[in-house]
Amino acid sequence: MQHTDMLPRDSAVRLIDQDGQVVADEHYAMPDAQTLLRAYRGLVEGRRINDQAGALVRQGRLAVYPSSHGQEACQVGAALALGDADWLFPTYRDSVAVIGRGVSPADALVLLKGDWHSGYDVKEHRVAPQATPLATQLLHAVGFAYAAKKRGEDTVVLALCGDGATSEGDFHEAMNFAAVFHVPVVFLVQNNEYAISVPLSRQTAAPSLAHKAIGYGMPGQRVDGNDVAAVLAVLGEAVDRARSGGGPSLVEAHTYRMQAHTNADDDTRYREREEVRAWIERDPLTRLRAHLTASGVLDESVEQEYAAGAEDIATAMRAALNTDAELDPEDLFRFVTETRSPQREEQWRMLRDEIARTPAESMGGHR
Amino acid sequence: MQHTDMLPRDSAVRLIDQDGQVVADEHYAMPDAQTLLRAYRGLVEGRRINDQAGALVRQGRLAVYPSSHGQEACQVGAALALGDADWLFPTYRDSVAVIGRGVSPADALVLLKGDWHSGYDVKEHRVAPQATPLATQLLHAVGFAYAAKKRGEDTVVLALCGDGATSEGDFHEAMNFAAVFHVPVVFLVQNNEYAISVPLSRQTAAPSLAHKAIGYGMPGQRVDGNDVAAVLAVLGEAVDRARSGGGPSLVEAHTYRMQAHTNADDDTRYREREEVRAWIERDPLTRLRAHLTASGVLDESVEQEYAAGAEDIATAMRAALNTDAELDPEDLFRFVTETRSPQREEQWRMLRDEIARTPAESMGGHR
Amino acid sequence: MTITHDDLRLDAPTTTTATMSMAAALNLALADAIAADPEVVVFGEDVGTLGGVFRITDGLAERFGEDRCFDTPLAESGIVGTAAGMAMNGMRPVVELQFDAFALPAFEQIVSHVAKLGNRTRGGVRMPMVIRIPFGGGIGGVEHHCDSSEAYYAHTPGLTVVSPSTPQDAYSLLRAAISSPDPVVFLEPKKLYWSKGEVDTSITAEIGTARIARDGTDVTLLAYGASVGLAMEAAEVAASEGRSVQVVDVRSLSPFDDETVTAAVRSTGRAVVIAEAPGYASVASEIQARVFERCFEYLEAPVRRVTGFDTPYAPPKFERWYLPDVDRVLDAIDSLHWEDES
Amino acid sequence: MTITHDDLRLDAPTTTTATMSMAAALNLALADAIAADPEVVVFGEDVGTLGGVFRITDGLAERFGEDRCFDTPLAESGIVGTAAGMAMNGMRPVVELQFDAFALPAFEQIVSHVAKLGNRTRGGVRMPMVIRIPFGGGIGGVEHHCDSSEAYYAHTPGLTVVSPSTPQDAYSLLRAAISSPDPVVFLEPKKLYWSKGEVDTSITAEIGTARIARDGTDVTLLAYGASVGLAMEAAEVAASEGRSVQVVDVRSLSPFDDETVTAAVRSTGRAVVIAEAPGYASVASEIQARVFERCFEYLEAPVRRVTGFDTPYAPPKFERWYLPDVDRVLDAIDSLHWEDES
Ligand SMILES: Cc1ncc(C[n+]2csc(CCOP(=O)(O)OP(=O)(O)O)c2C)c(N)n1
Ligand SMILES: Cc1ncc(C[n+]2csc(CCOP(=O)(O)OP(=O)(O)O)c2C)c(N)n1
Ligand SMILES: [Mg+2]
Ligand SMILES: [Mg+2]
Repeated sequence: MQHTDMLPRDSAVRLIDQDGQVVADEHYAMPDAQTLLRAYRGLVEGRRINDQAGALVRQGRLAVYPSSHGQEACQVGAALALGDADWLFPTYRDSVAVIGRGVSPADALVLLKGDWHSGYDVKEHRVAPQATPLATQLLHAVGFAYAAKKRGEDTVVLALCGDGATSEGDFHEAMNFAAVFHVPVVFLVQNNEYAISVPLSRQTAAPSLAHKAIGYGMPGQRVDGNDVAAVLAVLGEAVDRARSGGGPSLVEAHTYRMQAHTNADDDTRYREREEVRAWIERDPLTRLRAHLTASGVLDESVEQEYAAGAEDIATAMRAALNTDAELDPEDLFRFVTETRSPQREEQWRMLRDEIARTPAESMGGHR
Repeated sequence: MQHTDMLPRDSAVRLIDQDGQVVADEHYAMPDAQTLLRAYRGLVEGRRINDQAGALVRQGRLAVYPSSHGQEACQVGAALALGDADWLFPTYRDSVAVIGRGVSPADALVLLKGDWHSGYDVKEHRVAPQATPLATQLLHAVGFAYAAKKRGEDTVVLALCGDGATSEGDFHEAMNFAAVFHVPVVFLVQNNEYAISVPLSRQTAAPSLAHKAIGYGMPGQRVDGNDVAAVLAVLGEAVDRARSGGGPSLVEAHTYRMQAHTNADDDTRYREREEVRAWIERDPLTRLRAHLTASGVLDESVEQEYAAGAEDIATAMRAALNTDAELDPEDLFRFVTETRSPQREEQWRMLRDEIARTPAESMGGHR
Repeated sequence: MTITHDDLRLDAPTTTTATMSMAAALNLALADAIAADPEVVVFGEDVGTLGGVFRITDGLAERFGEDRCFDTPLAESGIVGTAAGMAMNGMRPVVELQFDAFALPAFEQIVSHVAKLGNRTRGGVRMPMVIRIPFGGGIGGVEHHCDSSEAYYAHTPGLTVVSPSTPQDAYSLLRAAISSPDPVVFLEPKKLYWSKGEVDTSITAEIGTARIARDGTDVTLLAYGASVGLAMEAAEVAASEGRSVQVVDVRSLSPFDDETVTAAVRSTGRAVVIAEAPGYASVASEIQARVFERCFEYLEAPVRRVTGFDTPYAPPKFERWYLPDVDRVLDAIDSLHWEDES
Repeated sequence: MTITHDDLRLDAPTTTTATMSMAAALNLALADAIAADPEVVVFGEDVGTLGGVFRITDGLAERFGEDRCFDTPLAESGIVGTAAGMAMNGMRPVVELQFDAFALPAFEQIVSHVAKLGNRTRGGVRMPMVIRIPFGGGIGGVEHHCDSSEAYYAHTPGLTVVSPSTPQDAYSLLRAAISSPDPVVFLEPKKLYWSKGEVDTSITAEIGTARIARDGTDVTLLAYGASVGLAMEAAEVAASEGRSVQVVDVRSLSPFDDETVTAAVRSTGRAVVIAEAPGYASVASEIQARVFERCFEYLEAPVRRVTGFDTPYAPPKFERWYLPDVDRVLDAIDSLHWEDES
C-alpha cells in the first residue's frame, strides 16, 4: 500500500444522496437490493427502538437512554457488515446495533433499566458489554482480535466509538496496537458532530478524523454515515480486508445525533434548532425509502410489514420494561470474583441477616 | 495550509551529508557559519558530558545515566533553537540539552546522583524538571504554552520525547490539545530507533512518526537528527511558526542511541554490533567538523579551545559529583506541600528523634 | 456552623448570605474565584457552553468569557496534564472531571506529577490547581457514574483531598481549595448537589479541619460527604431511642484533623466511621485505625465502620442494599458494648 | 514452609527442587505456566528479546517463541486493555508493567474493566489475567522507580492482590495467579529479586492465605513483600533481647486471611504492621483496623504500624531515613505497653 492510499478521500463516500438518487462511485459498488431491503427493515426497527426507549425513559421505566436517532444507518450498517462469527464491541449509544446482532431488546436494556450492568450473554451474541468509559473498549477489541487471529480463526472484530472518544489516549493506543500487531479489527467512528455539548471543532483540528489512520499505518476512509448503502460498502471492504489478513482500518462515518445526548441532557443549550432541522433532510430512512421505492423494490405492503415488525419489537420492549425483574441481593457478591472472598462472604451474611430482619417493603428505610 | 502540506517529506531533511558535503535544499537554508560554530562547540561539549557521566556511573558517583551519545545534534539543536525566554520540557535523556540551556552539570545531575528528584531552578533556566514517566511532560508543555499565550507573551515551548513515547496515550492527548488550542509548542521526537530494547518496527507501523501530525491538524516534518544544521533549520522554522501564532508542529529527528539505554542496560542482547558501528559513520560531530574544516571556519586552534572548554566542564562535573552533598533529612517533609500537614509533622518529629538518638555513622542500621 | 478560621482571605467582590443548593454554592464559589483572581480558569468536558453536566459551571463562560471557562477535547489525562503545565506557569486551573470513574484516565498525571511536582522541584514550582470530581452514589446512576474513589487520592502524598457536606462548606472549602498553593482534589457528593442550606460568602474554611456537626456524649459518628447526612439522620433516630450521638464531619480527608477527631472520640469512648466507598484499604479504614490507636485507652468498644461493600458499585436497583443506611449505622452503634444494656 | 494447600493443580512438566533467586523462581513459574497451558502468553515492554529489565522473562521468547512472549508498543493502558480483550477471548495473558509508577497509565483499564468485567457480565466472561508489577524500593532507584502502590489495587473490588517474600512463594503464588480465573495484581518486591531460597515446584500456594513465617508468643509482626525480611530481622534482634516475636507474612493483600492473622494476634495480644508504602489510607491501615476490631478484647496495647512516610518516595540518598528499618520496628514493639518493664 502506498502511503497516500492510507489517506481518506477529501469528501465522504456516498452511494445514495439525500433525495434517494444513486451517486456513481468508481470504487465502491452499490449493495444489492436484498441487502438494502434488509438494511431498510433494520432502519425502521432501529428508529422504532430509539423512539420507544425514549418513551420508556419518560415513563420512568429506563434510568437513562442515549439515543441513536439519526444514526441508525451506522447502527444497522455495523450489525449487517459482520458475519455471524464476528464480534461487535459497542458503546452505550449502540443499543440498536446490539439488538441488530440478535440480542433481545429486553436484555439489551438491562443496563439502562438498572437491573444489572449488562444483560445479555456476550458469548452467545458475540457482542461485548456496552462500554461507558470512552475508547476503552477499542483496546479490548484489539486483544480479542489478537486471540482470534492467533487461533487461526477468521473472526473480524468491529469496534465502535464516537468522535469525542477519538481524543482519548486509549483510542491512540488501540489504533497503534492494532496496526503493529496487524489484527483483524475495523474501527468505526460515528462522528455525530458532538460529544455531549462539545462540537467537533473543539475536539480536533485535523482535516478529518479519518486522517488519523495514516499516523498508525492503516487506511482511513470517510463515509456518509446517513447513507446505509455507503456505510455497508465501506465497512464491507474494511471487514473483508481484515478477514483476509489485510489488517485494521479506520472508518469515519459522518452523521448526526438528532436528539439530546441522553434524556438527562438539554441540547437547546448548545446547538441551534436550525442546525438540527437541517439534518432532517439527510435522514437515513427517508433517503433509503426514496431510493428503494423509486427502484421498485419497496412497496406499501412491505412497508407495512416492516412497520408491524417494528411495532412488535416496541411492544416486547414495553412488556419487558414494564415488568419488575426479580432481583437477588446476593448477586451483589456472586460475580465479583469466581471464588467469593471471606470478606465478601462476611458482608453478604450481614446483608442477608439485615434483609431477614426487615419486612420486604421497608428495605432501605428504617427497620 | 493545504492538508497535504501537513505531511512530512518522504525522506528526512538534510543539509550536510555524512561526509560533510552541503546538500542543497529548496526550502531550508543552511544556518550561518557562526551558528554552526556555536553548534559545533555544543556538540563537543555534549559528547564530553556524555562520556564523563558514563565514567562517573562506572565509578559509582551517579546512580544511573541515560546517555545521549550519538544524539548530540538533537540536544544541541534543541537548546540553540530556543530564545532566552523560551522553555524546554526535557526527558531523562536530555541532560545535554538541559546543560545547553545554562544549567550547571552539577545541578543537572542531581536527579541521577540521587541527592534529590531535580536539582536546578526551573524558573531561572526555563527548563522543566526532566520527566521520567514517558510523554507526560508533553501535556505540561501544552499547558505551559497555553498560559504564556494567554498572557500575550511570545514564549515558545519545545517539548522533547523519544520514539517509544509516541505510543503513549499522553502523546496523543498532548498533540491534540496543542492543535485544538493552537498553542506555541514544538514537539521534537528523537527517534533513536529503540525504546530500551524495542525497535521502531514494534513501536509503529506508520510510514514515519511525523505522519502522525496530520491526524491532529498540524504540520509534521522529518529531519536527519545527526545533522545539526538540518535540525536547527527545521526546528528554527517550527519555533518561528509557533512564535508568530502559526500553532504547534511535530518534528521527527532520525538519530541513533550509540550506547546502551542506561548503564544498567545491556544492548548486546537486542542489537547487532554491526548496526551500531554503521552509525559511527553518521556521527553528528565528525560530519560537522568535516564541513566546518572544509569551509575554513574551524581550525586547529578553535578545536583546541573547544576541547579545553569541554574538559573544564568535565572537571567541574567530576568535582561536583565527587563531593557528597550535605543532606538534610527534614527535606523529605519540607516540600511535599506548602503547609506541612500535622501527619507529616508528626512523622518528621519521629524521624528527628530517631536521628538524635543515633550516632551519625550508624543511621539505617541498628541503633 | 463552627467554621471560624479566617486566615484565608476571600477576595469575593461582595459578600452574600442566602439559602441555596450545594450546586449553586459551588457555582458561586467558582464565579467569585474567577472574579477575584485573573489567574483562575475553569475547564473540562462540557463545562463551557453547557455549564457542566451537573450545571456547576452554569453561566461562567457567558459571564466571564471563553478565556475563563471553556471546554476541552475529551481526554482526562489531557485535561489534568495541561492544567499541571498551566499551574507551573502561574495560573490557577480548576478542572472538572465528569464522574469519579472518568477521572481514572488522569491517574498517572495526578499521582506522578500533580502530587509530586512541588516536592520534586523543592518548591521551585507549586501546583495551585483544583481537580473537581462529582463523587459517590445514591442517585440511581448506571455503572461508572457512582464510584467513590477518595481512597486513591487520600493515599497519595502531596494531594489535599476535601469533600463538603453542606452548601456553606461547598462554598468556603472550594474557595479555600482554589486559594491553596497545593493541588486539591475536591470531591463533590452528587447526592447533595440539590440539598439546600444557608451560605454566607464571608465565612472562610480552613482545609485540614473537621467540623462538629452535632454534639453528643455517648458515641461519635465520623463521616464525610453524603454520609454526613446519613450520620445526622441516624443520630436523630438514636436520640429518639435515648442515645446522645455526636457527629463529626471529617471534611478534610487529607490532611486529617486528628486533634478534633481524637478529642471527640475520647469524649464519648465509642465511634463508628461511615463512608460509602468499599471499606477495604480505604479512608474509613484509615480513620478507624487512627482513632483506635489514638483513643485506645478511652474506648469502651472497638471502633466500627459502616461502608460500602467490597464489590463494584451496585446497579441502580441494588443501591438500596448496597448503600450504608440508617439501620446499618444503628446496628453498628448497638454493637458498641453498651454495659447498661444487655 | 507451611504452604500445604494443593487444591490448585500444577501442570508443570517436571518438578524441581533447587536453590534459586526470586527472579529465577518467577522466570521458572512463567516458563512452566507457558509450557502447561497454550493460552498463557507473556507480554509487555522489553519482555521479549531483552528478557525484561529485571530479566524475569529471560529466555522465554527464545524458548517458546515470539507467540508466547513478546514486546508491545510502549503504552501501558494498551498493554492492559489488550490483555483484557485477550482474556475475554479465552487467553491467559500475563503482562509486565515495568515499575509501579508506570502501571498508573493503565489505571482506568485496571479499575473500570479488568476488575469489573466478570461482575458486569454476571460471570459471562472471566478475566484470567495477571498484571505483574515490580514494586517497592530499597534499591537506590530514582523517582518513579520505587513506589509501592498496592493500596490502589487492594482497595479495588474485583482484583486479587498478592506479593511473595520468598522464592518458593514467588514460584507458587505466580503459578496460582496464572491459574486463577480472576485477575491478579502480582507485586514483585524488587529488593528481593536476587535473594535466594529453596524452590520446590511441586508445592502449590493458595491465594488468600497468610503464612506464619516465624513463631513467637509476645508480639506479632504483620508484613508482606520486602518488609517480611525486615520483620524477620527485627524478630531476631528482639529475640536476642528476650522477646519472642511472631512474624506473619500476609502474602495475599486481597483477599485477606483474617483467620490466620486474627488467631496470630489473639495469641500474642500485641501487633505491629510493617509496610513500605505511605501509611495513610493504605493496606497497613486496613490490617491495623481489622486487627484492632477483631482482636480488641485480646490486645494489651494499641496495634502499631511502621510504614513509609506520607511523602513521595525518597531520592536514593534519603532512603536510609525514609524506609522502615529494624530500629523503627523495635521502637514500635517497645511502645506496646509491656507491663513487666517500665
Ligand atoms: C473516560 C470517559 N470520560 C467521560 C465520559 C462521560 N461521557 C459520556 S458520553 C460523553 C461524550 C462522548 O462523545 P462521543 O464520543 O462523540 O460519543 P457520542 O455520545 O456522541 O455518541 C462523555 C463526555 C465517559 N463516559 N468516559
Ligand atoms: C510511562 C512509562 N512507562 C515505562 C517507562 C520505562 N521506560 C523508561 S525509558 C523507556 C524507553 C523509552 O523509549 P523512547 O521513548 O524511545 O526514549 P529513549 O529512551 O530511546 O530516549 C521505558 C520503557 C517509563 N519511564 N514511563
Ligand atoms: Mg459524538
Ligand atoms: Mg528511543
